[in-house]
Formats: sequence, structure tokens, C-alpha cells
Amino acid sequence: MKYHVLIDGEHHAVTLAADGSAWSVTMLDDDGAPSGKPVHIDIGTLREAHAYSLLVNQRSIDVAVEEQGSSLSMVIGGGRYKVDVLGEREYLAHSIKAEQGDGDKTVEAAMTGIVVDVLVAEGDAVTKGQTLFILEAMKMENEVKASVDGVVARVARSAGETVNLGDVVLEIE
Amino acid sequence: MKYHVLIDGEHHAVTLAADGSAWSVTMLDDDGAPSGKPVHIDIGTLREAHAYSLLVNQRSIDVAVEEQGSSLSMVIGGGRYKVDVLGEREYLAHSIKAEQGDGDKTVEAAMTGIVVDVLVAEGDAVTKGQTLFILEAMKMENEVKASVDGVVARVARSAGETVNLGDVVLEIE
Amino acid sequence: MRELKKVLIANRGEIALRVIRTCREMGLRTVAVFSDADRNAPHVRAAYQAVRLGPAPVGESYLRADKILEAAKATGADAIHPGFGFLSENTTFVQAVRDAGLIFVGPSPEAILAMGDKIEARRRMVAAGVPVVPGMEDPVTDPELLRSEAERIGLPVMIKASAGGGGKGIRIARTMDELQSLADRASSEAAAAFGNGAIYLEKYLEEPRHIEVQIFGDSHGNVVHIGERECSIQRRHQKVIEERPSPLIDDELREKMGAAAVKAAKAINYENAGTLEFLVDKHRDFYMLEMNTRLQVEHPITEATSGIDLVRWQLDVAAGKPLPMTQDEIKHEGHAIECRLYAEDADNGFLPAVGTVKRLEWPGGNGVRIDSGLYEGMAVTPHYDPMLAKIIVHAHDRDAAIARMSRALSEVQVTGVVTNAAFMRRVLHSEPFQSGRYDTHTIEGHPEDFAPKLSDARRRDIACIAAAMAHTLRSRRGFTARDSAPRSSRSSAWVDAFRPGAAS
Amino acid sequence: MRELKKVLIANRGEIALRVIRTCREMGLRTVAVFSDADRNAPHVRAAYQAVRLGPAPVGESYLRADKILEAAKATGADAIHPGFGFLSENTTFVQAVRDAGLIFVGPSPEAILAMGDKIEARRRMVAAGVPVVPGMEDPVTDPELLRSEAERIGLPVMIKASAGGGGKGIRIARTMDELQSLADRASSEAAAAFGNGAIYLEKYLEEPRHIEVQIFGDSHGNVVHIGERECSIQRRHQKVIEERPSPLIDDELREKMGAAAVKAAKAINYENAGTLEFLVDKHRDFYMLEMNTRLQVEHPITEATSGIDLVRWQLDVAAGKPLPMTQDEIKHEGHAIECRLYAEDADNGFLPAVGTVKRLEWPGGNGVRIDSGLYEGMAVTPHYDPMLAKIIVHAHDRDAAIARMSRALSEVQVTGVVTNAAFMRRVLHSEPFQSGRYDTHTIEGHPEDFAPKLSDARRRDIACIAAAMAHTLRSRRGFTARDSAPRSSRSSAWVDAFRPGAAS
Repeated sequence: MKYHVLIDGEHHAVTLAADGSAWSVTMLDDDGAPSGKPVHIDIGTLREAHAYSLLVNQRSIDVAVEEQGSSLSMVIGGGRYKVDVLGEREYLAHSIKAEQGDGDKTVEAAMTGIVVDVLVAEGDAVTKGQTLFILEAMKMENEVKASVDGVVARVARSAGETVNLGDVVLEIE
Repeated sequence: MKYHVLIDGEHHAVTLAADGSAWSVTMLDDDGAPSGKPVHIDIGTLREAHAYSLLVNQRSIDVAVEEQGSSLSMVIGGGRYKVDVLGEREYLAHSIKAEQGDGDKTVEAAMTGIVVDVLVAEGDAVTKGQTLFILEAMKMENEVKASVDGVVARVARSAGETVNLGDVVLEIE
Repeated sequence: MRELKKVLIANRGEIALRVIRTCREMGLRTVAVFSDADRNAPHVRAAYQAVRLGPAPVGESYLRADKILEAAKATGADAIHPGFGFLSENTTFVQAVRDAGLIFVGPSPEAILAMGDKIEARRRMVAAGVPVVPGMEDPVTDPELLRSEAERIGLPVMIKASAGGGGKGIRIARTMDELQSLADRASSEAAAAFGNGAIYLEKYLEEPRHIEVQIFGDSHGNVVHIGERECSIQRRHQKVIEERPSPLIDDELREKMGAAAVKAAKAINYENAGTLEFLVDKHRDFYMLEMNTRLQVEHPITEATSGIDLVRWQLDVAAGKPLPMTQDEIKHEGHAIECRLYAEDADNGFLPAVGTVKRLEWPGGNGVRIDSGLYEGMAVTPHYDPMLAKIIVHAHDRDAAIARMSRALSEVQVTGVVTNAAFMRRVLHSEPFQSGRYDTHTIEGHPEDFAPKLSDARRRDIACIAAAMAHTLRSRRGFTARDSAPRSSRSSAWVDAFRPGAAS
Repeated sequence: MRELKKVLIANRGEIALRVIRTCREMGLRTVAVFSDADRNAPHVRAAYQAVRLGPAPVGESYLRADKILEAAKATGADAIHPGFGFLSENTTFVQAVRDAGLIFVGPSPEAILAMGDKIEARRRMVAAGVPVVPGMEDPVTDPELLRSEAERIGLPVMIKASAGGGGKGIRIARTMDELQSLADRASSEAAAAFGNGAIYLEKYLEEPRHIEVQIFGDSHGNVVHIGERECSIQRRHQKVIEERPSPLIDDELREKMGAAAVKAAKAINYENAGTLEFLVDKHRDFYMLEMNTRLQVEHPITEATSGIDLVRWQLDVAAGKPLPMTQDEIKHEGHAIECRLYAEDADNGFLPAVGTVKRLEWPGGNGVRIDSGLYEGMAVTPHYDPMLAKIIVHAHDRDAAIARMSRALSEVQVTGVVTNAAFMRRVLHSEPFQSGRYDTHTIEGHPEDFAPKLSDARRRDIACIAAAMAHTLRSRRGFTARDSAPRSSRSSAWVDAFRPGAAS
């Protein structure tokens, strides 16, 4: 089976084959030809759908995994990686969408809390690093900053409102 | 609701009533009248069907529980109790059976292992404390002794056989 | 001497459990209090008795002094241990406990008051001859005064809450332009956190080390110090990693700081456990910052090197016993480090994280101590402090302690909530920590030094692992789908990615 | 001096994990080996690499010297640590390791051989002037000789396996009548366990205490002793609870036994960690029993009071380094206790228990160390030793250590497998243990002293709890039945008991 793996947007193509009770995974180059030796992966289940013990070429590696929409959030050796694993068709669809570009950039609440203050208004030009709003959670005020330059297209929430993880607070074009 | 609780065969009758989100349990005397004050029990689930945190009249008590046939095996504060909880009809059936008495006394394997030697034969008279057979498990030989006086009615397993927990090895009348 | 038999612990989480453990070892009965969110928490389960206070918000539970006193009365407790935070430095509560005829395991209301107001405390310490950081002797409200005082002290200045603690209500102003807006924010945060919006200014020291001294006083006038703790590894003005001894301090400076700490405590007739916080600058001059009139979060590293159970001392002193050791008898062995496990995303501005703990595994083995309030199934919510647990190690020297902590952190497994465990391992392995040359600005001054690095080889490994994991999860999904309820639509996109024909 | 970089640990469970932990703290890479039953075990997960040996039975996995050496070669390991049990005292294996050019982390084959044959060891120790228990100098096979030797030594006598260890192949004969049949049983058990059925007789001491001395030798001829361990709390001739210091031993006796232990070790040019086991009778006379030429299960209590990491010493000595401390530099602080958590039913003749671990929670807090190979989902099978984990506490004195251990044991939560945790708490609280006046017969001589007691009030509480629990489980069952597969017929009787109309 062929999969496309996107790590922080960087693309890797692999083939996956059964290797006894385990898996053999081979990286593919741009032409779809194998590049490098197959990696042997044995997967032991510690907690179904949550935690696994992997032997990767006999290297012992614990993996905590969570499904987030179509992505996998994996914690490997302390590092946290958000990875998309796509089949051929999905990867094609993904590529087309990526080429068209996604216009809006939504700024979401990274945690559940209360919006203390929104420091920008619709139409404001903002620069990367500028504080957009202040979110209070766990008794701390957290300044949420712009990760890109742009113009505020929409302010969805206002001061005093409670927001949940992932709620869109504002959008930057 | 009324329940009959048998602890090591000793009988207690109780009534159970909802007490807000918790339970109120009252012991009953021989005439079915309440004896003593109700006990208030709040049950928190630590692991469904396995482990619970109880507040019994505000006393904090952890209970590990396992269902074994119609019995409950409970570990409370380190003590292990095998308890039968019966409704009225079951208790009646149980009482009738108890009156008739159960003739045979089966001697079961208390663990999985290999029968190393059976020291008695059918028809042998045995006395309490006498070694009946030897069971090897976890690299140790364990002598299984008679818990009652009687006569060996049947020897179900012989030396060299592997037995599982609960398998009948012999019967004493 | 008053006999203690039953102690109510007016707190939650790891510190409540920690106090309960010592009580049990002393043969004392314990009463836990809990909010609805904490019904199944370890402190409730470990206590002899447990009393519900109310709903999850702290204002309806752990800050309800009236309900706590009611619980103490109903259960026949004769003493209340406040832990830290919540009501531990609330003089009204302390007085109410005493008025109810109960023992408060901590200092007198007078001592708390003397140190609770940071500005008042500065005045008293100056009078007692304890060095303090240059700054204001009064709170500030007038914008004009704010500017002139900032000019007098010299920029940068720290804006601090008069009633502060735990890093809350602190801002640093580096320019006159931002002074007023930062002061406003500090004041509003302080008002929300402590019910008191008063702020003041203090000189902001460059390359400062945050080093504190544990002291202990009894009701017979004895005060000892039990060595220092180095707490300079901070982010968001909150401590993350502490160690003892401090790599900066030699025996001479240790004695000087210890003597100053004892002087400060004696100046206010201090009783029970307390901590004098100092800033030490690059010239190894030290200035007292504030006194914490309670047990400190990082007290276990002092316990590790001294062999003293500080909570046992607290309970004995509260019962009127004299300190069990003189200054000369207190000795330290080896090196101890504490790491605070926070629910936060260290790779994303240390933002607090929430979630439900799906799986939990702690490190074990030689020289590792776990003080935790976590449990599987626990919901980590914004209601309470994001500190989940403390991991403490002790070893024969600093290098061995660092290696042991790194090993221990690698064994921590918390699934369902993002923690800072990996971040702390990176700090341990960084040059500043390894060399012992770090200060309170090290983390936030050089965030790139502590960011995760991803090599090409690692990236390829992750790609392979991700493919195998994704395929395995999909297979299991297919297998379990038959007996389980339909999954939420949230994961449907993921399922679609694996529908027949999706993969070649 | 030879440099170690990668160590293969030829063991499983808690001891494999314990060795891996120290390797990691020393910056050494580790290779775990595992049977199919241990694929998800902690030692596999903690190691840098892991190699499968074969199916669950030890003869097909952990005793396969050939496969272990193959794994070492394949992974480039330069040393093998044997842990204890399995191949740790197998001279053929040790020689094969050396022949393969690898470092064996342990003594020489000659030293193991000298002590491995219990009868040969007796001879050498007598020659070296170390006191031994009166007994035979040769193994016995002839029934006539068995009787005459038993008469010469005097009843009761212990029948012991020449190649024995871990309490296996031991029987006590109190009458001449039972002598032969017990000897036969001991011999057959020894043959099965060690591949050698040779047995011998030894005087059975009354009220004996089992006290052992930790020694350590290096390749430069240095040997030190690191204090004693009291191991008299036993059932089935196996240790359950150990403590250090021994309540029986004073400094003078400690020095005498330490000197004898060093003398014994020097007599065989002993290198690495070893333990001299002694019996001490009621007159405080001591007799050497045997020497264990490996790390001992209960080594952590020595680590707790001495601050020494014995596995670190093992690895350093194996690399050719001299001992890091002289005899004078070794000091002990406080009191340590170890409890061995066994899968066994203490209320039912200490029969081994099997099962699958459903839920697991360990104690934490000050002075508590957990060395465990357990994990949730683990199947406890008859394939391996029933010891699941070790709980070790350290405190400032014996009373505090007992209280701490009692508290720690009460926090142990293992669901799915019966353990001896509650039994050990009863031992800790018993008069013999509290007073320190106990011997190796205390447990089995007075089983009623350690049996669970059930008061009437307790019985009533249990009845109430059982009713509420049963009702709750039934309700949940009804709730979950809709989405889950039909339950096994095994529980149908239970379900029937709650069918509508069953309860009034």
C-alpha cells in the first residue's frame, strides 16, 4: 500500500507491506521508486487507540497517538508531531486545494478560557507578532499574537465571552 | 430494594434506596425491620467494572471488584471478600439447596500448573490436613491438603497432567 | 502542647495528597475536602474521610472558608493544613480557624500579614537589616507617580502585585511608552487573582538568579534555615525546574543568606515553615524579594538532601513541639532536582493545555519521587492550576541527578493532555543548565535553544512510523466498528481517507 | 580498563528495568531481550533496542544462551548484565560470554563455581576460617548414609539442593520416618529447577535469623562490605520483607560479620557484587549459609541507606575501574525496608496466583521507591517468577520506615491478580515485626497472627457496600449491554440474580 505522509507540510511517500506479524515500510523517491532500505516496524498495543510500543528496526520507541480529524497527533520520544497520512486519491485532492491556496487564516483559541480583551478590530492591518487578543485560562492571562501579516477580516468573539479549544476568535486575510 | 448478602455464608439482609445521586443502605433484622441507621454510600467510578472510590458515611474506601459467577469478589482496604448478593427469589432457592446439603466436596486446583503426584486413591480415607496431591506452578511444588475428613470418592486427574484454575482434581465424600 | 488527632487538608491535588501521606505516617486521621470535579481525585481516596465542598469553580469550593470550617466541625478535625495557594495565606481564614478553636498548621495571622503585603514587608525587612531589591515603599496609583518612580529606580522595572504570588500580576516595563498599559494589565490580573489590584515598582535586575532559603520556626522562639533552593529556570515568571544545592552558591554565601533569612523570620516572630526568596545578581550580591509564609511547591528537594520531612515538622510545630534539630544538626547529602509537570504546550508559547488523561505511567526506580494529583480519567480543566505533578530526583552529585531526571522524565507517559516533559528534558540537556550558568531570563531570552529539533533521519523515521500507525489504527477501527456505537462525525474525514480504493 | 558502550540485559521484569535505568543514567545504550509473553513489558520499552528470543517458556527464551549471545553480536553490545536468576550463576554461560569477547557484568566463572556448589563452598569456607552451619561435607545419595548423617547432625535437619537458590529444593525433616520421602521430593524439585538433583543435610537452627552481608570486590583486589540486610520474614523459605539495619545487629556484630564476609570473598578472589548469607541464632552466633554470586533481589535497601547505586558499581567494576569508596567512606543513614509484591494468595497457603492486570496504581511521595515489571494488560502466568514488584521505603528511623511502608502498601492498587500487599501490611503491624523480635519461622509458625480479621462492624459495612456495588454493576450492565457483545455464559448466573422480579 502506498501512503503520502505530510510532516509540517513536508511530503514523504512510502509503501507499506506486511512483514510477518509486523510491517515493512519503504520510503519512495519522487519517481515512486524505493529509496533506502525497508524499515521494519513491530507494533505492540499498550492502550488501544492511544499508546503503542514500537520496535523500529529493533529500536524500542513508545508512541502516543491521537486522531485529530484526518491528522494523527503523535508523541514520539517526547516530540509531538502532527502528521497527515493520505491515500493516493486524498493526496491528489489535497494537492489541488493547496495549489488554489487557502485565503483566510483563522486564529483559534488554543485553550478553553475567557476572552479578556480583543485588541484589534475588523479592517485593522496587523503584523506578525502583534498581540491580537488576551485569553484568560488557568488563572493566567495569555497574549495571543498574529503568526502572519495581514488584515483582520472578521472578529468572531468579544471580551467576556467564554471560548473552547479550537473556537475561531478572529480571521486574518 | 431488598437484598440478601452472604459473607462467608453468613447472612445479612439489607434494603437499598436512592439517596440523591448516592445510595442509602439499611440493615434489616430477622423480622425484616430496619436495625440501625442507614449507611450513605457514594460511588465514584475509577475503572468501569473493576475499581471504585466509595464514600461510606464520608469514610473514603477504595473497592476493587470482580464478578465471579453469581458472586462478587471485592477487595476493600486490602481484605478480600467473596460475597453473594441475592434477590428474594434467589435467596429462597439458595436456602432450600443449603438445607438439602451438598454431599460431595470437590478439591479444585487453586492455580494453573502440573500435577506432580497424587498421593491418595479412590476409596482412601483421608483426614483434615493430609496431603492429597502435589501441584507444580511457578517453579514451586505446592502440597494441596484435605480441608475435611472423608473418603476419596473420585480422582479426576493424574500425575503429569496440566490443570487450570478451578479444575476438579479429586472429590471427597 | 496540644495533641493533634485529625487534620483537615484545605487543598486539592498533589499537595493535599502529600500532606495526607505524612499525616498517615504519623498516625493522624485525615479529612479531605473536594469539589465536584475532584470526586475521584487521589487526595479524596487517600484520606480517611472526605467532604464535598461544592461545584468545580474555586470560588464555590476550595475558597469557601465557611464550608471548610463546617467540614472540620462535622468530622471532628482538630487542625487544618492549608497546603499552598487557595486560603493558605488568607489571614481572615487563619483567624477564623483559630476562632473556631482549631489549630492552623502554619504561621500566625500577624506574620502572614507582615509578609503578605509586599510593600509593607519591604519596609520591615529594611528595618531588620535584610537587603531588599531597590524599589518603591508604597503602592502606586497615580500615572504621574508611576512615571517618576520608574525614572527614579531606572528602567527596566518590574511591575508587581502587592498581594502577589505564583508569578501572577507581574509585568516588566522596558520603555516608558509601555509602562502605563502594562501597569493596568498587572493591576487587573492582580485584582482578579487576589482581590487586590495594588501594584508597585521594583528594580529589574539583569541576569538575576532566583534563590530561596527554607526556614523553620517553632513556638519556642527557635528559627533554623535548611539550605537554599535554586529556582532560576522559569517561564512566564513561574518556576519550572529547581535544584539544591544551587550551582552558584558556595558555603560562605550559603551561610550569609541563611543568616539573613533567619534574621528576617525572627523579625516577625515567624513560626512554622517559610521561605525567603532572594534575587542574586551576577556579582553574587543578594536581595530579598519576598517571603512565602507557607510550605513551598519545591520543598521536596530540601527534603531529599536533608532527610527531613517538612510536613512532619509542620505538624509537630503546630502541636507546640520544639524543632527536633538545631542548626548544627541539619546536614545535606547529594544533589536534588525537581521538575514541575505542567499541562502546557511548551512549543507554543507555554499555553496552558486542557484534556482528559487517557493513560498515565510514572517513572520509578532508585532516587525518584513522584508527587502527583493526576489519575486516569481526570479532566484537566481551566478551573485549577496547570501544575499536574512534581518529579523529584536525588543522586550523589549534580551530574548524576541531571542524568537521573532525564531518565525519569523519559519514563513519564501522560496521554490525553499535552505536558512540558519533553521541554524539561531539553532544558536539562542544554548548555546553560549543564554548566549551571543560567538565570531567570535563560528560557525566555533564548527560546530557540530549547525548541525541538527535527533531523532529516528523524523525519523519515516519523514518516514510516506514521504510515504504519495510521494503517494499524484503521484496521482496528474496522475491526471494532461492528460492536461499537457510530463514531462522532469529527473523525469521519479520517475514516474517509481510508475508505476502499483510497489507497493504491 | 575496557570501555562499556552498550549493555545487553539477559533478564526480564523489574530487575531488567532496574539495570536499564542505571545504564541510561550512565549514558550507556541498552539491549533488552524478550519472550513473546513480554513483548510490551517495561524492560522492552525502556531499552534502546530490544531483541526477541522466542516463545514464553524460559527454556525457549531467557535460558537460551545461544540466542542471547546472538542478540549481543547482532546489536553490537560489548557487555552482558545477567540480573539475578536465569543464567546469572551459570558458569557455562559466563564462559561463553567471555569467549565471545564480551564483558560479563559479574564475577569470574571460577568464583561462581566455587560458591555455586553448596557443598564445595562449605569446604572452602571452613578452610578460610568462616563459620558455617554444622552439616555434611558431601552430597548424599545412599539411604543408609542419609539416616546416619541425620543422626550425627541431630534432628531436625534441613535437606538442601547442592545447586540450590531461591528457596527451591529445600525440605525440613523433623522425624526419621519422613526423612527419605522429603529427600526424594527435594531432589526431584532440585533436578527440575537446576538440572542437578544432588542434595545434602544441614543442621536446622531453631529461631534463626537470616541476615546477609553485601560485599563488593574489584579487579584490583579490593573488597568492601556494605552492611547487612535482615531477611528473616519468609514464607515457603522465600523472603518477603527485608530491612536494614537489622534490629538484632549492633555495631560490634556488624563489624564481625562484615569482616567474615570480606574474608570469604577474598578467599575466592571475588569480583563484583556478592552477598554472604548467614544464619544468626538466638545466642547471636552467626554461621555462613551460602554466597550469592550476583546482585541480590533486596539490594535496594542497601542502596537506600548507603546512597550507593550498586548497579553503577557493577558496571564500573566490570569495566576494570577500582571501587569508588574505601571501607571507611561507606556510611549508612536511616532505615530502609523492602516488601516483595508477589502474585499469591496469602490467605490460602501462599499459593501462586495468575490473572491479567486490569488496573495498576503505585504509591508515591517521600522516601518511596518502586521497582516493578508490572503493567496494565500484563498476563501473570506460571511461566515466570511470581514476584511482581518491589516496594522500598527509606525514613529517618525504623518506626518511621514501618509507618511509611504501611502507608505505601495501602496505596498499591493491582486489580485482576491477587497479591500479598494486605498480608505484608498485617506483618508490619504485628507484634513480632514491630518489636523486631522475629525469626525465619515467625510467619509459618504462627499463621493465625497474620490472618485477616473481620469484626462484626466491618462485616456489616461490607454487606452494605456489597449491596450497593452489586446494584450499581447491574445497572451499568443494563446500560452497556445495548452496545456490547453478549457476555460469556460464565456470568449469566449473576445476571439472572438481577432479572426483573428477582428483587422485591
